Amino acid sequence: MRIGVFICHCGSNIGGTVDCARVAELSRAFPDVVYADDPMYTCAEPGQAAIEAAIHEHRLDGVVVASCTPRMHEPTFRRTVERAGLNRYMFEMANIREHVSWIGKDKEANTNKAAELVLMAVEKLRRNTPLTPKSFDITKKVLIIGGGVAGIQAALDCADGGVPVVLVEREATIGGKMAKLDKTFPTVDCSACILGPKMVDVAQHPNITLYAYAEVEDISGYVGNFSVKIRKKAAYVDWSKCTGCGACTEKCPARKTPDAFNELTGPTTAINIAFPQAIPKKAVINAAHCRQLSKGKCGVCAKVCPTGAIRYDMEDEIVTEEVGSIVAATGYDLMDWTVYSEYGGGKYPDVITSLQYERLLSASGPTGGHILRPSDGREPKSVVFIQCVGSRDKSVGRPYCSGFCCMYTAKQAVLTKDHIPDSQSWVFYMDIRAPGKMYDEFTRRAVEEYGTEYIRGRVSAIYPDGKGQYVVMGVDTLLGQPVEIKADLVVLAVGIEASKGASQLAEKLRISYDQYGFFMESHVKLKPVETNTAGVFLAGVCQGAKDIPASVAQGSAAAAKVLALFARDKLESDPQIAQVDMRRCVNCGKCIRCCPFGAIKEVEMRGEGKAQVIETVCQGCGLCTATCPQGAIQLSHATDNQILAEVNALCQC
Amino acid sequence: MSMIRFVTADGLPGFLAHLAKDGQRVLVPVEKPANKPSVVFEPWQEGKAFTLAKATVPPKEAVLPQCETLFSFKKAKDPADPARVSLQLEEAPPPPPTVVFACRPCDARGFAVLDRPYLHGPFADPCYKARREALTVITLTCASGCNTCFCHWVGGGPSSPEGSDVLMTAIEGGYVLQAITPRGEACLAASALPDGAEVFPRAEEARKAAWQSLEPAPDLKDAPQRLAALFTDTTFWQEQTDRCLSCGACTYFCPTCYCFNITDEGEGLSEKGGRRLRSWDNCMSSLFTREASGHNPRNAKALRMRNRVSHKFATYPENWGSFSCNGCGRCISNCPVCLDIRAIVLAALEKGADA
Amino acid sequence: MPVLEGKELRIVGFLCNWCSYGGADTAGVARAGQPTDLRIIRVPCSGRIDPLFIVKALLGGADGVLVSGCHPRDCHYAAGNFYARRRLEVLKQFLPVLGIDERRFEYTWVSASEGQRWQQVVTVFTERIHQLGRAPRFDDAEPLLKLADMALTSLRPLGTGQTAALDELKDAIRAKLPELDCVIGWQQGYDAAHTVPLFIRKPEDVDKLVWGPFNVNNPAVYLPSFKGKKVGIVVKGCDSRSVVELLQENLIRREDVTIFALPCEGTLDMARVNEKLGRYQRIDSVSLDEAGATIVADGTEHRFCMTEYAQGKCYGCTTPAAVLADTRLGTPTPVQPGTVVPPELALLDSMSLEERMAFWRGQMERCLRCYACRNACPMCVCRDFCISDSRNPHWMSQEDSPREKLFFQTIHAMHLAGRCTGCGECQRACPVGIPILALRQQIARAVAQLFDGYRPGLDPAAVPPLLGYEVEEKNIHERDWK
Amino acid sequence: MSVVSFAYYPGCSAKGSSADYERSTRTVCGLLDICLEELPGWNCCGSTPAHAVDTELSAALCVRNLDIAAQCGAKTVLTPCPSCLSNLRHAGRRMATPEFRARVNELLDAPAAETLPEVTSVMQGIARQYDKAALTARVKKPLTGLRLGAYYGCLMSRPADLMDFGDPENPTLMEEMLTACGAEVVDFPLKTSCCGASFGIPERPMTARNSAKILDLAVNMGLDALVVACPLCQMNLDLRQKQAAKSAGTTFDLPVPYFTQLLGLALGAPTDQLGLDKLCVSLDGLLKKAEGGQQCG
Repeated sequence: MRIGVFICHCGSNIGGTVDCARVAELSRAFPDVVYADDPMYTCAEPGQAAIEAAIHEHRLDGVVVASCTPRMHEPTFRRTVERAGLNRYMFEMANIREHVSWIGKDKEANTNKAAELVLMAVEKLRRNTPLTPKSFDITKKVLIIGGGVAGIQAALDCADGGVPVVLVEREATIGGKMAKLDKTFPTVDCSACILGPKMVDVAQHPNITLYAYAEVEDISGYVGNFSVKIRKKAAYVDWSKCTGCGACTEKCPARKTPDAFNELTGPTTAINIAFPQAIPKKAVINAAHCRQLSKGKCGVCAKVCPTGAIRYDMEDEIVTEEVGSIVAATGYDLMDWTVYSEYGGGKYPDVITSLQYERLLSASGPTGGHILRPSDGREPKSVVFIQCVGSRDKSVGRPYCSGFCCMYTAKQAVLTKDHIPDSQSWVFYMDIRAPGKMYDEFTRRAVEEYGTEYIRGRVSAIYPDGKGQYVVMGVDTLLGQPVEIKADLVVLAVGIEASKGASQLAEKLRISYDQYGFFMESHVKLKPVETNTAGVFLAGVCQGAKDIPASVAQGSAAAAKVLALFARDKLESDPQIAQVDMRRCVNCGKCIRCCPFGAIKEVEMRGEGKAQVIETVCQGCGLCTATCPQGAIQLSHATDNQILAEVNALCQC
Repeated sequence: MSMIRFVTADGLPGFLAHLAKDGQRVLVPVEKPANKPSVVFEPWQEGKAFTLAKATVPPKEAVLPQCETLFSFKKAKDPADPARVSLQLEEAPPPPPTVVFACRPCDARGFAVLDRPYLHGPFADPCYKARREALTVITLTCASGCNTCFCHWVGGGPSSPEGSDVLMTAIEGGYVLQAITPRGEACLAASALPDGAEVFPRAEEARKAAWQSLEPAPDLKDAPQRLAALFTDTTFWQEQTDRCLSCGACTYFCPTCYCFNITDEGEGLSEKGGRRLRSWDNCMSSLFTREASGHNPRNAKALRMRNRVSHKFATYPENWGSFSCNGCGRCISNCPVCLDIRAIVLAALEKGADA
Repeated sequence: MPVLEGKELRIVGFLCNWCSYGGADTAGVARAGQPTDLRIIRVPCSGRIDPLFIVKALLGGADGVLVSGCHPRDCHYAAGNFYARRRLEVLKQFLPVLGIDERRFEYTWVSASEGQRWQQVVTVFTERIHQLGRAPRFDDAEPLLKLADMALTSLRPLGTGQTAALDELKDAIRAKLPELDCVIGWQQGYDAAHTVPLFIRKPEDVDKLVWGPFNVNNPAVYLPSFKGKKVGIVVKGCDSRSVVELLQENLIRREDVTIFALPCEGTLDMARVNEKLGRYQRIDSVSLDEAGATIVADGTEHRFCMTEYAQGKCYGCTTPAAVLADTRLGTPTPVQPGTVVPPELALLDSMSLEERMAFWRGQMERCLRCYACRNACPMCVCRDFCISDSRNPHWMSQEDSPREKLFFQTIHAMHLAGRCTGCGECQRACPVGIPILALRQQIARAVAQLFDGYRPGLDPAAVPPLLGYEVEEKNIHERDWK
Repeated sequence: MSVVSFAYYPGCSAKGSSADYERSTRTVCGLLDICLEELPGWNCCGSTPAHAVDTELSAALCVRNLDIAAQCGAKTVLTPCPSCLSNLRHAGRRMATPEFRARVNELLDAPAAETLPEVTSVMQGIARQYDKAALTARVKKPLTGLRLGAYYGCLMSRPADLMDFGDPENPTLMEEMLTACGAEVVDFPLKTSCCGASFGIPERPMTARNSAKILDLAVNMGLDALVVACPLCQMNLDLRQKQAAKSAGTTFDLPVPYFTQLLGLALGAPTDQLGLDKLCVSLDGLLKKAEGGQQCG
């Protein structure tokens, strides 16, 4: 075997604390190494060209590059050696940057360590065998979980790209949190006006199958061949017959049903349609509060329904969809702010969340757009906004910034002045985060044109003053004095967390998530919409705090990834999968029992039972190889011999 | 009249010290304390306790070690042109002169059995030859037979001199040392031990008594033809080997099994270099006959047992005229399921008789 | 390429590609300073790490081995780290019995975003290894030979089983024989003081069946080779556990096996019997009474009472009656509750780490790699393809160094984790009497501690612990890294 | 109801400024068959100044009391005053660290007992014996018609893990007891904000301002009385009510009784055994209202 070794300087990143020339020189003494060099930037064009040239000139049949982490540039260099005619698996990397040069200044130790890592890579490479990916056909169909703005955008882009879309939304209507907003910053556009048309497009798009009031039950399979079980929850209304006329909602006697869509700011009926522009505009019965379903007597809506769409006996239904790719756009929920007992812990009716305030501001809200105090229905003259309630606060386990609260508070302050000209708004803040286009100018308008008082400080307590108002005790750190404000209404900018059930969904998708339930992207800077599971993409706040423009952008980005994936008719399977040596297998069945993906089955060969790997299902974890006592099943590119070679390169006393 | 010397029981360490002079390795039976005690041959040093009991492991180690470095090799790369790799071989160091002390006649006869294929065949094995020529064998004659011994069935006996240089017989108060070969005489001459001629008759009595204590031996002269005839009778072999676990105990503890395996270990580039090893092989393991394609002519344990027994009682006698089994009984006493080679041979004789 | 003398020690890391390797990268990107000793081997998943890699490294001269994978529930392959957690915890409890300080091996979970945590894990672990200093080399240990104390008290009265209903058993076997390919039992060996396995195929073979303290072999070892044929088997209590374990791993099918059981009153430790009998020509007589056996050899009489000469495993035996049987004859003697630490394990428990390494160094010298221990083991179904001598994958070389021989024992022990029923055949089969059962007993003890007292071979439906996992392990707790 | 006895640590103010608290506590416990055995030879717990000067000396003061209780074989010590409760519990917890215990033992005449008794407030002591239903059962004259607010002060529930008094921001034990006595109890928002404590001397305007805010809210919420459980809070809100009113430019006339006094009334104790006369703002108006309520209740 003829191996070429390339020790990258990476400018000074490696060369600074590792003597690359010395490592190259040492590498020449390693087994089968016939060429060693230490280029300045291996990943750059000239660097890659040098590798290709060396392959031809020295008739190399294996390359080791000692540079950065393989997680970053292994694909790059594999393509390089492939261009030069080698099989891309006849290539190994030694990580002498993140694991050596960047974590210590001791040049002698770093050089020695780098040389050893190169030796390990060489020993592994000498046992590598060429692997060729197999191709398998894919279902060109995408599942999008979550019908918020990000999910809608991804669905529309995919559908426009000719890919059939299955959009699953847990609530009875798509629109997500954006549908609940009155106006949007920085243009103070009416949210329903800019979102509504997109929702209608989703409803009318021939390529989109919408499952509203439905949840993902189970996901199996792998990129290109996912099989998804969807649970269509019982709406107790036959949507094929319901025209959305709303007759049932008028007559329904259960008037005190909590209205989840309006964030519990007002009552609604047991059977209702969330809001006028709802898509699909179909009625849903809240089983817990419907007298017929809970106590067995009423049936008013069945009587009044002109099309007889009410069906009290309806049950959940499981539907299976075969898709090739999945986009998770499950959005967010507000964290449970009642942990703050100093703000009353939910006891005071006039201390509300920003989302509840949006419903009060919204014309389709319970107050028809008039700002009225939930306690006594009076118009508030002094409104206090408190920022970072459950954001940037380690004590409640929410150290991160939720990203868009500073901006919507400024908008709400503007709207408050707009609705109630003689009102005065105060905003308690720590730092105003207004990074977007025209964002800072918008907050300046809230201060200069609309007279909002921004007080830099936190609020220590809110309590009713007994005369119908609330005393908001805080501090003004710029003046260095405590501050007390009598407020008629207090609006909390409550921090966000991943939507409820996000972590369970992540486990079904087999993607990682952090301790707050936000899904883990493949690379925080370079692959924000991809995950570590091939074929599963992310869009919107489910991946982390971001505002509407960023969510929409990610919706389109995820759609682009899906379209790119389906651009090819066939997908290449990752050749790093397990293979069984039929001669050695004694059919003890341990590998079949422990494979997490059920990727191994028992077959008959010459009268004896043998194990066999289903190539398209095997994910290449190698669990079977560690379980098989006699090494009959070996994970390609991570075989026992290859790993033993690395161990022996280090421990041969 | 061969040279006779006499050594008292407590004079033995002195005699051993004499033998161990000028770097000669003296292998003595040493008892290894354990729940199941075993006796193995180990180099003797001053003050090391030893026993004269029959060893669990035969002294074959002296001429055919379990694992022997035939030679070691070192590779070096030319810094100017890393593609050119030079290779130097290093001969294994010459084996030290060795004395096997207090082995039994069946062990000594083992050396004789090994000599034929390794020395008297068309090619003499150099490593074996070097070890064999540096070897002196002092054999302690058996005072009696034992339940698993059957040396007198196969041409040996409790005091058979075959393969020994000095024959040692215990009499009360000490041991009579009778030189059998010139090498034995040289060894005894240099030992400054008193002459033992007058006590020699007592030694001969002891030896005669040992022979008398033996059960009468069946006549095995037809065994080779009978076993050869049974080659195709696989049911016979299956019945004989129902309980066999096909491990390697019988072959590795046999003084006359001489099959070996050659493997290269190590790369040669690391400072330790590489080594070519010759190690014992075991015909009872299926690996012995597995071909590269995975096909195995002798996959079943019955066939493998057929090969083992037929080799000792048919093929070897055909080639060399005498059985290659010494009747030491170790393959019986060390077998986890006490498979009895005597029973197989007798069954073969009986089966052949009525065929 | 040795480590820098005086500055570094040999520390090998096995990191899963998705999380911990990413975590190490994040630490690098954050320029989080770390000592240089660690060399990282990237593996697809912590589930890919065979504990034997770690033993290979430690025996090969590593001073410390660090394994890190994704946090539980976070594995890219869903369950890789769950399996790894169980296997690595069993390994961690097994190392001390070899004389290797278990603090030299650590496993933990670090996610791709926890750069700082990785820096702390590496720094704390490297500091710990430097405090422990260079690992003692197995080959440098001075051989030390010690004897297990066989004076034990049994949990139930030991006897010779002469009152067992042997004739009824023979009738039962004759009745079932026509529909069976053969029935496996015991028959007298080359003399009255030894028995060997018996394969009854014809009615006249049935009379050869014997029952008594000499029935030491475990007939279950032959069952896998009878797969597909109908076979009968006579079992002692411990043999029945081997049959159940084979059923648990569907290496045999329940409908193929007909089990006959008699209550066992203990078996003789043939090693000590032979030692006492010494060298003899023939056995004159063997008489059994309920307390023990009297053997007359070459005219001299030897007395073997069961309370003193039974096998080590019989004192602590809690299943004298078969765990599973189709035909069960006789009532077993009740067993008092309590546990007896097996003699071989008790011997090792009494030794320090250095002594244990020296002990194994001394014992392994006389191993001839004949693999009787492997082939006598009913659980070893790989038989002809064992990695110890098939050289591919190249776990072992043909060298006869004590270290290679000990490495095979660790291979056997780790492959038996959660499967070994303690039948003791491996140790009984060893021609040179190496007390290798202690290694399997330590693994069995660790498995019992870790998995709620799990003992293999008691319930045909139970899943062997290392072939399954719990998301929340009750008895395996994450070590904190402060 | 079988008699249960607790060791009782009155604290200095009980013998002086808050004699009415002590008086009503003893009466209530008598009625509820709770026997209070006063610690023989108890000493001051050091209150605020001691631990500000030297934590070991102040701990020694407290441990001496706990040691006396231990010698008497008491398992639990009750104390009415939150400040004493806080000091005793702090000392008890810090004695767990061996070095601290060694230094404190040097200060004491003899080393303190290995295990020191648990210390809790009188209110919790009563609540342990009588849950809501049991208390209501013992009420003779229910406080119907009275609109009350409970005020705990800032010491009673903080620090949360040490005082173990429920949610530090929102304790509810006193409300439950007063409701059990038949009163209409309002959730008083400033129940745990500071009344100004001992700053009444060095920083009187600040104490006046704080007390005024509390009293003003109580009046605005239409309370008939603000019930307290701490001698210092009672003094600031009752004795200094006029100073607070002056600083807030208004007048207050709000009775600030101890919860034990109202408990005593509800249990039917004669009014002269509750030390009602010691209250600056008299309770008579409230009593008439209560009686009025009883006639028609």
